[in-house]
Amino acid sequence: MTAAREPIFRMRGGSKSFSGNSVVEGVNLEIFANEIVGIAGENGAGKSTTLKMIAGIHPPNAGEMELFGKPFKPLRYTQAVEAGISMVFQEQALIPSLAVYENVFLSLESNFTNRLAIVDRSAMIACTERHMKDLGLAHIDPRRRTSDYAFHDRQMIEIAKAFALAEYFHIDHPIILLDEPTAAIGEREVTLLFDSIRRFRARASFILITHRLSEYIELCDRIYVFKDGRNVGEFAGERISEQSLHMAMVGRVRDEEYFKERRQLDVAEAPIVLSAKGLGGDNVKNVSFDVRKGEIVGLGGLVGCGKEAVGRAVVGFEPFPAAGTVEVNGKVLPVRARGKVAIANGVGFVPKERKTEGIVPYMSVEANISLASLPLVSRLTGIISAARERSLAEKHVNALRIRCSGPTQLCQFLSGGNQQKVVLAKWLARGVQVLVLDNPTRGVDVGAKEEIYGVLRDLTDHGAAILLISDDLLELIGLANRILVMRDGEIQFERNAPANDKPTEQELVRHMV
Amino acid sequence: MLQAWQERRGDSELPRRIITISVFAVACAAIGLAAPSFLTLSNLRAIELSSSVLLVASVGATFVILMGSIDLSVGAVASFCGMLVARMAPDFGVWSIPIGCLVGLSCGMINGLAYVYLRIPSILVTLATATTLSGAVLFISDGRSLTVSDAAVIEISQGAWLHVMPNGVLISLVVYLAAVLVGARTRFGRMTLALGSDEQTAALVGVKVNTIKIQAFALSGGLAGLAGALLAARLGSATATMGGFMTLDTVTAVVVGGTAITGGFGNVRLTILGVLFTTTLSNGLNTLAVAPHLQAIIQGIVILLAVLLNTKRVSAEDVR
Amino acid sequence: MSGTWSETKARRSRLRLEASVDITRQFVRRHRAIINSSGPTLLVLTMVVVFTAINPRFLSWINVFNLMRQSSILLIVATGITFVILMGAIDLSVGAIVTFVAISSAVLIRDFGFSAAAIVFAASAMGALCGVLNALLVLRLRIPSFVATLSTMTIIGGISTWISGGVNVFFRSPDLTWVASGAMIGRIPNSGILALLIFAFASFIGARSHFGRSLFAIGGGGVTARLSGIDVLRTKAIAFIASGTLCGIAGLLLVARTSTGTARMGDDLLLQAIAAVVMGGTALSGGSGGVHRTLIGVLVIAVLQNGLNIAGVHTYIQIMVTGLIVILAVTVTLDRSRLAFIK
Amino acid sequence: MRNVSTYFFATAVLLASYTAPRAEDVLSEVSTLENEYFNNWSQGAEQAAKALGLNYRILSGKGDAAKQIEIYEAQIAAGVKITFGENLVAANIKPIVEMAKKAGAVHVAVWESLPGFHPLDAGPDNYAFATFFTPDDVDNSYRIAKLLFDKIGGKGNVVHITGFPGVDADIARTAGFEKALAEYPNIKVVARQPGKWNQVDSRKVMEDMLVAHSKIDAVFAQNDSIALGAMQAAEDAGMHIPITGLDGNRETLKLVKEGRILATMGFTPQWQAGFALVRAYDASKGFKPSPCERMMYTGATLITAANVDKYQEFLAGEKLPFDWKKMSRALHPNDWDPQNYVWPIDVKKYWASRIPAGYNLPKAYQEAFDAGCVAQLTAEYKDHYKQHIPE
Repeated sequence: MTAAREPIFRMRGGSKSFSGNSVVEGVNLEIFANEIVGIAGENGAGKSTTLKMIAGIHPPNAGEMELFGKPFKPLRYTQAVEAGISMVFQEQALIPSLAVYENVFLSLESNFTNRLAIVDRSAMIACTERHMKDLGLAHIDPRRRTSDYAFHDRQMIEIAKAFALAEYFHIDHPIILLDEPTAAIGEREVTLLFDSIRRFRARASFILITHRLSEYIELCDRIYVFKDGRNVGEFAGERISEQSLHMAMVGRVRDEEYFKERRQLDVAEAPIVLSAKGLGGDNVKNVSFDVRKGEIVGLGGLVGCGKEAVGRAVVGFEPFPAAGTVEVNGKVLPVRARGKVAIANGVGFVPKERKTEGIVPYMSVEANISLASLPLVSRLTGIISAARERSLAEKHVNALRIRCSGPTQLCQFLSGGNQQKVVLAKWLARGVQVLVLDNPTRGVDVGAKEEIYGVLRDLTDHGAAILLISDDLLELIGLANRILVMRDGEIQFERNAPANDKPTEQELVRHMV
Repeated sequence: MLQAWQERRGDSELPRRIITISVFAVACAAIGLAAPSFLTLSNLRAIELSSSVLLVASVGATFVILMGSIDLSVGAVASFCGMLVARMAPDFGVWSIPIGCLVGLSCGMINGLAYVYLRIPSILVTLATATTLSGAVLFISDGRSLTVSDAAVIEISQGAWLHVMPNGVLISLVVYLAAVLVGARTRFGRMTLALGSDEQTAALVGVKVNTIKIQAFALSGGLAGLAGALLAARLGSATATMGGFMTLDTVTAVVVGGTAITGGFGNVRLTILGVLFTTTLSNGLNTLAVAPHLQAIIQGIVILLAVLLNTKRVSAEDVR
Repeated sequence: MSGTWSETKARRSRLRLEASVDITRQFVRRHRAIINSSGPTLLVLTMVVVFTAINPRFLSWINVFNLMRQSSILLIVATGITFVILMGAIDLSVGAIVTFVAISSAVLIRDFGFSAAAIVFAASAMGALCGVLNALLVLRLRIPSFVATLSTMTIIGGISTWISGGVNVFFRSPDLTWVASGAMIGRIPNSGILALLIFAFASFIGARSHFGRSLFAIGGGGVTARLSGIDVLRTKAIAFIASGTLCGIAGLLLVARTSTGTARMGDDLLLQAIAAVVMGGTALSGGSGGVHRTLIGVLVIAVLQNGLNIAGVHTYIQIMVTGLIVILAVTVTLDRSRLAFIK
Repeated sequence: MRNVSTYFFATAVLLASYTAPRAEDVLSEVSTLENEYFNNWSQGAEQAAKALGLNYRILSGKGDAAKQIEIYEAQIAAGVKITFGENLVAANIKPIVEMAKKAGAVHVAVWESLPGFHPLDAGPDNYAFATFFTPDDVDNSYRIAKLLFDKIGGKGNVVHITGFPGVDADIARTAGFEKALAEYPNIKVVARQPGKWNQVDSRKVMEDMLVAHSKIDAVFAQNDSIALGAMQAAEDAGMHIPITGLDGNRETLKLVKEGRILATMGFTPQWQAGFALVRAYDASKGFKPSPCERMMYTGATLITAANVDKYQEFLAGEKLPFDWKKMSRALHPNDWDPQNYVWPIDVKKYWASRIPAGYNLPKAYQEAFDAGCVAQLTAEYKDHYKQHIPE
């Protein structure tokens, strides 16, 4: 390998812990010039955190870094940028109400200002335009307001920004961190992105995080594999197969115990609880499926394939594809006020954005748990009985092993996993017949994950029908009785996944791309 | 065609601007028809003059509102500084005006500091400073009205260096143009917008959030001070409460100008429309000698209409 | 050997220390609400001490009742606006509504001879109506509450001037006067008792009712509330209407106390009410705080004004001090840990 | 589409609120229309205008200096030639008069004068600032204070609730109170707090005073609303103490009758407004008041239980008992009748310390004054005073 050359970036024993519990521990990285390095690992393995350490957003607690042979201790993101490291953020770092060119040079205008502190617009615009062209994004007009562009365009703007800044600071060989750049963009953009990355590797090194193993193989020279916040392996891109890479990531073949596969029920005879017919609208085309009593149906597919939209349609979370019908126990849910009706008919929903859609951070654990079932904790109508609420909360706090100082603690202060359990508890408390989950284990630590899987199995034992939407293939495979794979808004592939005959990831991935 | 123009200008708020302008035109026409004297030169001059003061104050307030904050101390600061100017005019002559502005600036800065470092909601900070200042101005004036004796100061508002318009109007226009430039072309101007739109991101990419906030309040205070000075110069006197009307009128003007009260949307350019709109309306109602209570009602309704036509609206569930 | 001894001693003390620290941390986390509200309480106590030092009669029963009487109206209004603020909106029309209801009740009694019972109903109805108007503007026309209520403030203000025709509307209604100024239990003023009852009821609603809980949910995270099956629109509407109704009652109480409908008589209440709510520790961003906290904020204001008068402080100074105290009170109250952004 | 219709709605509202001026316009601008005083004022002015065949309109700057200027600008631009009113912000008189001068209009000021700006200063032989009228507040409150002190036997604790510090009326009334106080050594003023001219605040203040001071024998309130608030507070505390006010509002008269308020001062705003209007009319019709007639006191009536009935019924009727035409010097050059006491102000004494440094009273006035115009005019107006306001 390229052992002879000196790495341009080096991290030794980088560690980061948030409020006591360590997320990344003793990570060692080396980046060489013109190299594309991948960091692979499961959700919560510490990939993003590592990038943020490098980018100075979460300065490491321990360990040192070296950039271009000089020690490198960024305390703020901007410092990292000036040193030649810039990041393309997963949750976008663009301000919608500003023009594109303004976003590109956000907080750097001072370098474009004349003596009167007047910003030299034309220079900024010209510069932005050039980079857009280089990236083959001529259709993006730097003068337009950023909010005028669709998500994937904004993503590309961020990438363009990274290159622009690098050039701007006269870094002849920047390092660009890509945190799930392909998470929400379609095939065309992905290929476009990868081509441009390959083109630009002549002048830059890249660190890539993505949720698609194939992309590591396709793009990266070397791949570091992370597990539980440590890097456990290093592979040469061209030599490794997705399978073995995945092996390395999970460190073990998929463990039936982990997903409690033995508890998976046989539902061939069970009655249909949830049935969706011909769902359509905002790029979802004619999606139909049934979920039986006690069944878990996994809904997979690349991000942007429309699986979230299907979930929204089932629970009536506006805006959702309005065409087609959704039936629960034979009752059709209307389009108007579907949300309320759905809940009234025992449909629960664990949304993707936990903090803004799942919990109310300022409210106590008990208040959050009872939020969807206020009538159940009331003696007089309309008045909450403190005692009942407390006992209900305690019951579920114990049942789900929610780690908190007590039912009165604010949800804000709980860890991601425990917050997610609170969301589940909210629906358990109400007693649901249908539960729709959208990436329930996103950003949840391994332990909590396993517990959540346990809860899902319990639910099925009690006869709930579950629609599981997830980007994590293993999760789908492990949990689901049946797996639907979507692509471009349509169901591409359906496969039964009985405990004794689970599909492989490859099998599913083949139908995704 | 309008769409095409937008495309070219890369400006998605154009329709709003057009709407505001047309409302303005229609209202003017209505009043003009109703009262022949409305469209006379002398009356237009009067409108100019009364707009000029409000314009200066509103321009400053716009930046604060763009950030999603609000400055309720505009009126009090104006009264305070106006009074100071009247006080100092005999000794400092014209220089009392810049001094007044500086005092206003520091009042604004106090607002900003308290807002940023004590982390108290701006509506409350400015409210409190307003109360304190209104006490202070009574204290220095003993509640009396004070005549501005210095001719040079009066000249600043009522004279006419260029013979087309009174100086007061001239100054306010200069301030306005400068502010438009600042709003559109300087770092500070854009950052106020950024803060109103997405504070977290702005902070992440290294915008000095606190500095911007303090600057915005300082600017608002400074311009309020200038407005107070101009008002004193215009009236030829200062009273403890003379700025009072500005506090809500600025908010109205800015909002009617199409800047979202929630921040992050709008700009300084449009504020002048809001100002002209509000002043013309009240002037028109006065020319028609409409009964005061009816005036209040009409003004309220018109604000509603203007906002209805003007502001970007969110779903009923999310509206705050 | 003494060394080792002291070491063990040191270790033991350290352990004890850690334990106590941990206990306190637990305590703080558990009783956050109490801790936060204790700030202004201390403030009030200090003020009481100071004023009593200046004039001992400050701490007399007469003055306590006096305080109750004076703060009763503000308490009701502040309670009302708390509902709106809790859900992250604001109602700038409260003052105007109070004036409006006050004047129109005066007119109703004088010209239409409404009985005490009838006027109570009418007043609450008028208040509620104003609330409905606000709700419509905010929820139907989707105008931000700040602007919507700003304009209703102007409009309602105009209407009340219109109704009164500018004149002070005098009326004689012994029963009303008794309700407002009389005392049925000992010498405790009825207005005070009434206000406290309303406040207590409202706090209970805020803390224990579905409505109150929904308010918190909406203020703390609108989407979550919606996804949990809470009827956001209905809750918001009720909040505005509740605020309006309470303002109506306050207006009636006000006019009953003066038995004169005067223009602008209630307008000052707006800013006082907002200040009181925030001083109590309810965040303007919504979702955190509580109705029960508003009382302490009201006390700060009432005690301050009453005390400054009794101490015979000059008006100008009074005005200045008030502003500073508001800042101070909010500084000690605000639970910043809950405020992501402050606008 | 909805948008468009909304504009037309707005337009409609504006047009609806429009009334075409026919007869000659006369403007009365006052600091507020939201109290009884100025409603009575408006009633008088309206009837006077009708009598003189003028088209009367009243506006209010809400005591806001800038708004007041805007109103005058708009109205004078609209061609109004006769203006009168109360200028809460005295300093505004100057710009207003300037405007009037340019437009050839006339202005009569009531209540507030601007020290250092005598009507004659508007220019020689210029009647843009026709006259200034005010009741002699120092004397009025002096008289009423004496009455109050005598009522409590010339000794005891008195609470003085002022209006809002700084306003001319407040200063003058306080001065009168002080003047009386000087003559009563045994009267002790235990507290002086502002009641902000209104009932709500004054009531709060009084309640607090009752707490702060164990023994209160009487209350001197600087206007009727304050007196009312004070009275209610006192009665709540079960006290019935003599309280006086000024203004002569209807309700106060009732209370005077019931003996719950000791006395008030009747300014008869109906007359004040009407007289000012008539004088403005005269000036615009070419009547030239003499230098001493440019600043004059107008009479007020001390109202107690004794004369309250007469005073009440005097103003009771829908039509006011004044012969407005008769007031006019232009229409009745010889047999004019002011229908109230009116006498020249000794300006030097009136402005006293408030005269700005280096200001000298106009020569014309000074000469006339030295020639004893005060006594002579007082006499002249007195014997023209035929139709009386009951005392």
